[in-house]
Amino acid sequence: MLSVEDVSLYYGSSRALRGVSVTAAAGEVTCVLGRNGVGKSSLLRAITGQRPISGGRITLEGKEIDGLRPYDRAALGVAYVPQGREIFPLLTVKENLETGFAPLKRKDRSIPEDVFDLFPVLKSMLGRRGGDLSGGQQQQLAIGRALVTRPKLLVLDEPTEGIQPSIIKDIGRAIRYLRDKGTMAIVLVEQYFDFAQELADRFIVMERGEVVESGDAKALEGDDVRQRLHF
Amino acid sequence: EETIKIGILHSLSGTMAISETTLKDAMLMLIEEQNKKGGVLGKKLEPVVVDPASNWPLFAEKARELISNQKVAVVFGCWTSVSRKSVLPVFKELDSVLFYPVQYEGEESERNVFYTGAAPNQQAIPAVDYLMKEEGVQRWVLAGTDYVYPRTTNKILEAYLKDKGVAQEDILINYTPFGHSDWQTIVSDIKKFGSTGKKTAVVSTINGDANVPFYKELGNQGIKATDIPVVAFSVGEEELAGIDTKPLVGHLAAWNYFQSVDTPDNKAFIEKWQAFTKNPKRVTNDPMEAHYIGFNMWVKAAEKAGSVEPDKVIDALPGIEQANLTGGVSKMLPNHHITKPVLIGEIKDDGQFDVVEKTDDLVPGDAWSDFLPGSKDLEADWVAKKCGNFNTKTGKCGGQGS
Amino acid sequence: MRLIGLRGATLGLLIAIATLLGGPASPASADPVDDALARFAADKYDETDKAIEGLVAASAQNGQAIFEAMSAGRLLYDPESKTVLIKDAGGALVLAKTGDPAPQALAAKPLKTVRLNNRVRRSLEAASGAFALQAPDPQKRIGAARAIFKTREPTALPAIEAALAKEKDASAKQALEAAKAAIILARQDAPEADRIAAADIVAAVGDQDALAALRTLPANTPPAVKQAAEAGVASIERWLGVANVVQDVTYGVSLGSVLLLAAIGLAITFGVMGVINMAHGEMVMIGAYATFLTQGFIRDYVPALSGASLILAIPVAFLVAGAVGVLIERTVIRFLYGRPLETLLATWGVSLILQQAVRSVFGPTNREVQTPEWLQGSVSFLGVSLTWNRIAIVLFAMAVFFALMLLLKRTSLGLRVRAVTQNRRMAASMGIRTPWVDAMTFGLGSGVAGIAGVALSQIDNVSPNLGQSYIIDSFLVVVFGGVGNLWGTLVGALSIGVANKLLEPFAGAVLGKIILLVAIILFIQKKPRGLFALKGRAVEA
Amino acid sequence: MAIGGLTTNALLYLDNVSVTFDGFRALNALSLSIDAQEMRAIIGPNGAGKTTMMDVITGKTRPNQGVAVFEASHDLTKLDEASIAELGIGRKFQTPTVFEMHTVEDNILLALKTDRRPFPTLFSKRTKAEKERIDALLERVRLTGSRDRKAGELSHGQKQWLEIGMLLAQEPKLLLVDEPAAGMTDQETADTADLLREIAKTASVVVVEHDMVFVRDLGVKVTCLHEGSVLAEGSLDAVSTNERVVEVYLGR
Amino acid sequence: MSRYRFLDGAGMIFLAVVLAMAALIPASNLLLPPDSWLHVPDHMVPLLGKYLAFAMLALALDLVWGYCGILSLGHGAFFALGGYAMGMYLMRQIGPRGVYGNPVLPDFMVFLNWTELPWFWLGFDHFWFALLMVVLVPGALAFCFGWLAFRSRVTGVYLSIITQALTFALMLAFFRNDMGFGGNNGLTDFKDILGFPVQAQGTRAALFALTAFALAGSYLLSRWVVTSKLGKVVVAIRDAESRSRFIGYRVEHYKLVVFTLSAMLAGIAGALYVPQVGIINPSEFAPANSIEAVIWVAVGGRGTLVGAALGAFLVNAGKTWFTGVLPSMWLFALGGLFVLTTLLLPKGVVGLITDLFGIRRKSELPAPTAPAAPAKAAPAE
Ligand SMILES: Nc1ncnc2c1ncn2[C@@H]1O[C@H](COP(=O)(O)OP(=O)(O)OP(=O)(O)O)[C@@H](O)[C@H]1O
Ligand SMILES: Nc1ncnc2c1ncn2[C@@H]1O[C@H](COP(=O)(O)OP(=O)(O)OP(=O)(O)O)[C@@H](O)[C@H]1O
Ligand SMILES: NC(N)=O
Ligand SMILES: [Mg+2]
Ligand SMILES: [Mg+2]
Repeated sequence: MLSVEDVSLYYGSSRALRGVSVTAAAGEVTCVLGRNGVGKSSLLRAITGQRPISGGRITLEGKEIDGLRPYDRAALGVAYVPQGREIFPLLTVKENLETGFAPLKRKDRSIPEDVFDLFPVLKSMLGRRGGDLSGGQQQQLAIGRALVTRPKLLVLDEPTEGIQPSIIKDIGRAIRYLRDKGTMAIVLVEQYFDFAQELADRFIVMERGEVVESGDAKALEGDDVRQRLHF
Repeated sequence: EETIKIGILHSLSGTMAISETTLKDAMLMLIEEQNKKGGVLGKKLEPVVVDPASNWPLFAEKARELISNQKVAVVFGCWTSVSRKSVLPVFKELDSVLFYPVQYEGEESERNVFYTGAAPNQQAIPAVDYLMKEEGVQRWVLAGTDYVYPRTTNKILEAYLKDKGVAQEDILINYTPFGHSDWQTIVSDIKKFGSTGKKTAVVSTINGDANVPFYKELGNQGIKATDIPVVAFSVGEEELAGIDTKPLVGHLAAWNYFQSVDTPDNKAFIEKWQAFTKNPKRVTNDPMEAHYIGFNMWVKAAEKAGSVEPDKVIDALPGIEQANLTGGVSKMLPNHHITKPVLIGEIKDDGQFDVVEKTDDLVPGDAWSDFLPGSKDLEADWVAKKCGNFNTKTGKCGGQGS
Repeated sequence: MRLIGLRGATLGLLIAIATLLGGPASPASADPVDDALARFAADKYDETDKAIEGLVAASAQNGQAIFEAMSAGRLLYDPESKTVLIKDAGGALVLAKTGDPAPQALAAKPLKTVRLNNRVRRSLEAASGAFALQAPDPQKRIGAARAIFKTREPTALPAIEAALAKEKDASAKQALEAAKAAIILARQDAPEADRIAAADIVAAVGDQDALAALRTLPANTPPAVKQAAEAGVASIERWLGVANVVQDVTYGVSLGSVLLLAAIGLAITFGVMGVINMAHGEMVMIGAYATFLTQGFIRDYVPALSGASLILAIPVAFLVAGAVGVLIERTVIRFLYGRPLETLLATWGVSLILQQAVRSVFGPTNREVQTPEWLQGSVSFLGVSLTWNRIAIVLFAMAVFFALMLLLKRTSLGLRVRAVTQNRRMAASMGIRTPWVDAMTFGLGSGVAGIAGVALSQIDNVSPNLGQSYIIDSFLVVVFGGVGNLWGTLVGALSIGVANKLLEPFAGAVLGKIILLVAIILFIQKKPRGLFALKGRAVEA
Repeated sequence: MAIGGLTTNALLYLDNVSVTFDGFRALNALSLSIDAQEMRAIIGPNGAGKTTMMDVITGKTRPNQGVAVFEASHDLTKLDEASIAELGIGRKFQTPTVFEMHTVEDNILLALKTDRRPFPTLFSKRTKAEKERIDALLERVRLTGSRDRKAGELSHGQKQWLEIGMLLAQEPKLLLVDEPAAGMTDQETADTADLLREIAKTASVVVVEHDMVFVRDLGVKVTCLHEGSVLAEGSLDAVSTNERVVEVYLGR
Repeated sequence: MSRYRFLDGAGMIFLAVVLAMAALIPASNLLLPPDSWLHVPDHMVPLLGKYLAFAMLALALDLVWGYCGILSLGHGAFFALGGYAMGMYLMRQIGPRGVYGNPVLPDFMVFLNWTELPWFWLGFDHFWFALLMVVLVPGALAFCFGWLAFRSRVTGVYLSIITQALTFALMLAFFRNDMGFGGNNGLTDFKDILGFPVQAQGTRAALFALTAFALAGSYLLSRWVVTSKLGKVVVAIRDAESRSRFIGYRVEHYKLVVFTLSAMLAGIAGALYVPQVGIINPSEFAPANSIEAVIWVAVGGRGTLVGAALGAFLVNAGKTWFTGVLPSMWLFALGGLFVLTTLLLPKGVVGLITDLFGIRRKSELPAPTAPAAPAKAAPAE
């Protein structure tokens, strides 16, 4: 589904990604692991088009997307749950969800019931302004909002950050549910190792803007990867 | 080839561009005409145009640039009084000549300035006389923009009206800011003031931009000239070009020139102007005539003095005569003001004025008003007394001081 | 004195009317009419005045037509033969006296128009006005009665009474009664009781003219009448005190609507998008010039639509200003998102360029935008008079406001606009085509500013400086109301308008405005984020 | 000392605090007391009011009712943010907020405990002691290598660390730490717990966290908030076996 | 303290240029023969002096805007107040040389029939008093206004717009003839300053040199402030106001200090401006003037001090030049300049210069760096 090949990315003159390659397949969760500041979010920014890349290739279902604008990528089925949630603060919860209608055909413009099944709190707060929600509520909204676009590729940046344990479990269930539908590829950046381990089908570990290890879920069981994440 | 440079100091941008740009064009036309006649003293004239941008300190700066940098022989320019005040010290310091073409508040006479617009006694007082005599006006609204020209003019008029026995309660004075655009309250106040049964008129010294919304409100609130006539001192053909004048027919203006005056000179002037601007509908107005007179006087003075040197021209100018466009001959007086006819016109529905009264003789411009306590003893005479503020009481030059 | 002349004219007129009322006029001898007509050719206002008087006195058969032609500037004379002619609406020349077609020879001569001045115009009005007491249209009769109420001309009494006797229409009857009362009130020889009753009737009219009638009684009026008049004055003044407040508030709403119209486009480009749009005023100006051009085009090519030209100018102004807005957004503003302060610099530059562009193309002077017939004049209710164009502006401002409100709150475009302005990057990732939304939003704000230009062309100068005179007020309104809140803009505009008009009567226009500005500065201390501040952590986020 | 009729030895005492936003009760008659040198962990569902509570303590939000007393003598509900900070209450926000245009080093410098008035600040010179302290703090939060970078260029987690460093620099008596472990790796989380325990030797600490491993690591008394008031309080084991806590917070 | 040097390269160059101007321009104007190509013509001296006064205003504005984040759209008011204080002194120096020859009352008072000098004109015949007022009046107004606004936490555009309302209200007030400041005409026709004729070339040269020194002095003062720890606090406030509060800084006090200082500098600039241009009138309070000052700062480079001064100089020199050579087109040139500056020079002229000459701050990154590569894709920003 998604293939990232040899991608580099700069902030001014500082290089955040150096020849990173990763792939994600439909019906699988690909986990990106790594310590703070190694470039995990930068990789997702490259995939979603929030930041231009300076080298390499990104393709989605064989189609090159690295030259496309974020909204064109969204139209092709890329949905993004950013780190820091980035809720539209003055829009109500309902309106936040409805922003996901933009890339959809008119007939598809409804909020899938899944969203409210996964995050019932959203249903009870439809009329409240997004910015007024608590941190965890916003995180749920951000995931819900991404799902409204019916993505083919769901990109999540630390979605458990600031979320209460029961809902982390719910999110885990949600991700598994989405994966099991088999149509969606999921890229998950996660620091919370146990959570990642539970969900990942495949993973990469990053260090200083490079992929230093990758493999499938089994490899996570050893202490190897855990070690890499320590100082 | 050596030329004589003429400075043109009129705002081409900013709030005053609306009035002053025309004067710049008029000067260009006059200079072109003169060059066709062979120039002055055998030299061609070369206009130097700058844009002081309706910015008063910039006027002074540009004046300095024209005189010291461009070495112009004479400057034609300014519209607002504050712009004139701003450039005055420059003209005095650098000893050059300014022709100022706009009606103003008086209370000034400078050696380096020649005032070709009307002083209050050449505009305001005759207008009030007309209204009293012809329309039997007994109650007066003096409405003006809050600056020195309306303030002074109204002070003079107030004194004059009281002199004529008008009671204080029959005078309403009202000031508004520049560019005032919401006239509802004031127009309705005027209406109230005028509904006591005594014939009421408005004397308007409202300036520039504020006039259009004022007249529109007047028209819409149904104040017709037959009910409460408005006589204006700052509204000419140019200003009316922006208004639908049908509801305003009969309101008045007092000037020293109207485009509609039917004389051969005026006809020729209008034709030349419309040809020059390539616009058969382009109107003429009073300050343009003032520049016409001023420019021709300067040409004559230069020829008389045989030089364009300011000192010589300044000395040569008093006494110079120039036919104006309305059929008389204006003369430069020793006080650097000129004699002018006073015309009262009523607005017609085509945006022109119908002259309803014209003074028989030309009225000499009075630099110092006889109706203000501070200046009634003052007199300007740059020929005999070489003084702009001679005190006839003390017999000394230098204002009221002893 | 002129006043006497005037009286004379009216007097003669009324005698004529009395004759008219008395029965069929006796066939007039040719002489007085010829006499009168000849005076027109003297080209002196005094003589013209007398001519009118003479025509009325002689009940000239063609009088009404002559007067009409005269006020329309279609009464001509031949200076040589002193023949007076009427040029009828079709341009054909007829003899004034008879209405017969004029001989060819006369038509070829250099004819002059009979000139009018205010005094002559007044006589003319009185002359045609007196005829109006008999007019078939009751509105005209009411107008004539009102005029007499105003002048309180005693000689008009018989005519009034005659008219009253025949009058069927209730409101016309009332107007005639009032006019009659006004005359009787001032009459020394009327019985005291009648005069007291008259004072009550006059007082019931309750306007400025009534006040004048009650106040200007002759010196030797009996005390009882005086008392009644004074009571009337007091009651009117009490009412007028209330009416004054009503008037000030009404004017305030009207001023507020102008401010609202001027500000509402800015509420989008600045309030919603965050662009410190110094070129907003120029968008208003472009709208006004678009109106001017539309009117000119319609006048020249489809004169049939002239009455509707202002309405047609609305879409034109919207599209023109909107297109300029889109152009500015695409070429300048789009590079500046996230750098709001820099938009100030760039749009200031754009504003200078637009001003000069308009000045270069249309010249620096005012352009005339006409007020259509149906927007001219004013209505009076309860002693407050409001002009039609102001009423139209109030309604128009409200319509624009609510349409915009609906657009932003109820359509998907509105949602996208708000999403983009709150978080452009995230909006893009949600699939919103941000460049398109930006261009549309800025275009919308500019287009609405252009529409404001259509309205402002009705009350202000159409000149290159038009925009400059509204920009400061517009920002003040948007900020005072609370940035990003359309309701705030509405309430802000109206409250500034009303406060301004309530202050103006006793502080004057200049001081009133100063007080208002200081009040706004102090008010912002209480509400540092405007009248309708958004609250909560959503805002701080 | 008594404020609002209370007598207490607690460093921080909240009594009957309620906060309402447009009719929604974010805090509902919340009462809580923190002793000097106590560390307290606060847990509770998203939206329980944990952050709002911190807002009340730091003067950002004014409660509709109730009092918040610090050191038995200061009513925090009457003071503004700066005065509260001056009293010795420091805060780390849920989403990291640092001075993005300043360097990492200057961020710490600005947070150092010094005279905060404008004129002393204008004339202040950096002392040797200050310099050493900055070095030590940077070392502690592992940002020595980034000391000259602009804080805005840091990654999310690095900003978290920087903010903790700034908090330490203030030497507060009471630290309010909102989700310090969010976005950190397990190792970093453990490290943070160590740091907080160390701080708690000299100051009081209130930590909000959803990471139960971390909370267990801290080994302190736990308060669970729910719908704006205290649902359960005690050791983590006790609280985490509470039926209601499991139901609304931990999940099964 | 290595990274914030009190004077950086640009600052040194700036000071050197300003001080050189202070010495060379008067010298060249007074000493060299007019036909020498090095001679600075008479009319250039007050013109350059005006630019320097504007540069000082821009400097003051940059202090509050660039460093404190307060976008004042009313700084012209402080400039004008300083100017009026100086103008009042100059008016009093006219003495009996006015057109009415009244030894006490300025002409405009005689002409409105005033008989007595209003109380607020008292004392202005003393130079030291006027000088004090030049600083105190703008300072006091800024202090009162700022005290209200900052205490109430009025920020952002709300603050900008009320500063604009302030200057607008002052403009209307000074327009009123009843206020006693000469109405629309303002104060003009000055004769002497400290006994020297204002129109004398020597006085002009001295005023110019004084302005240059004042500019250099204000630059040093501003530079000292922004490089101090207070400067850092102020920048912190600009970028994260509420965060600063939670650390314990009284934001309102800091803003007040900087705002008042800036207003005083603006006042001094106004006082130096007036004798050189020869008029002060209410249009100096016009909101557009204050906006223009903001634009000078933006053109030169906000938050750089040197840039602000440079911007003021460049824009005004451009204006002088354009209004002379392109009298009916110059707005296109100036407007275009503003648009292009914003688009092409986001950091202003100073940003361009530092970029060109590589005077940029070194950026130390933990990861090895490579030269910036061109972006392959250009997503929406
Ligand atoms: N806007 C930016 N400007 C400059 N440098 C940046 C920017 N954003 C990130 N960086 C730098 O790029 C590197 C990678 O950052 P990134 O945000 O991708 O890290 P991360 O792996 O997501 O870290 P974390 O787990 O803390 O979120 C870091 O060194 C960071 O300091
Ligand atoms: N300004 C506001 N308007 C309306 N509701 C608000 C406002 N501020 C907070 N709330 C609501 O108050 C509740 C408490 O929020 P708070 O941020 O304190 O929760 P929290 O316990 O910190 O949650 P989290 O663990 O998710 O950070 C939430 O439901 C939130 O939506
Ligand atoms: N002199 C004038 N009209 O200002
Ligand atoms: Mg990250
Ligand atoms: Mg929280």
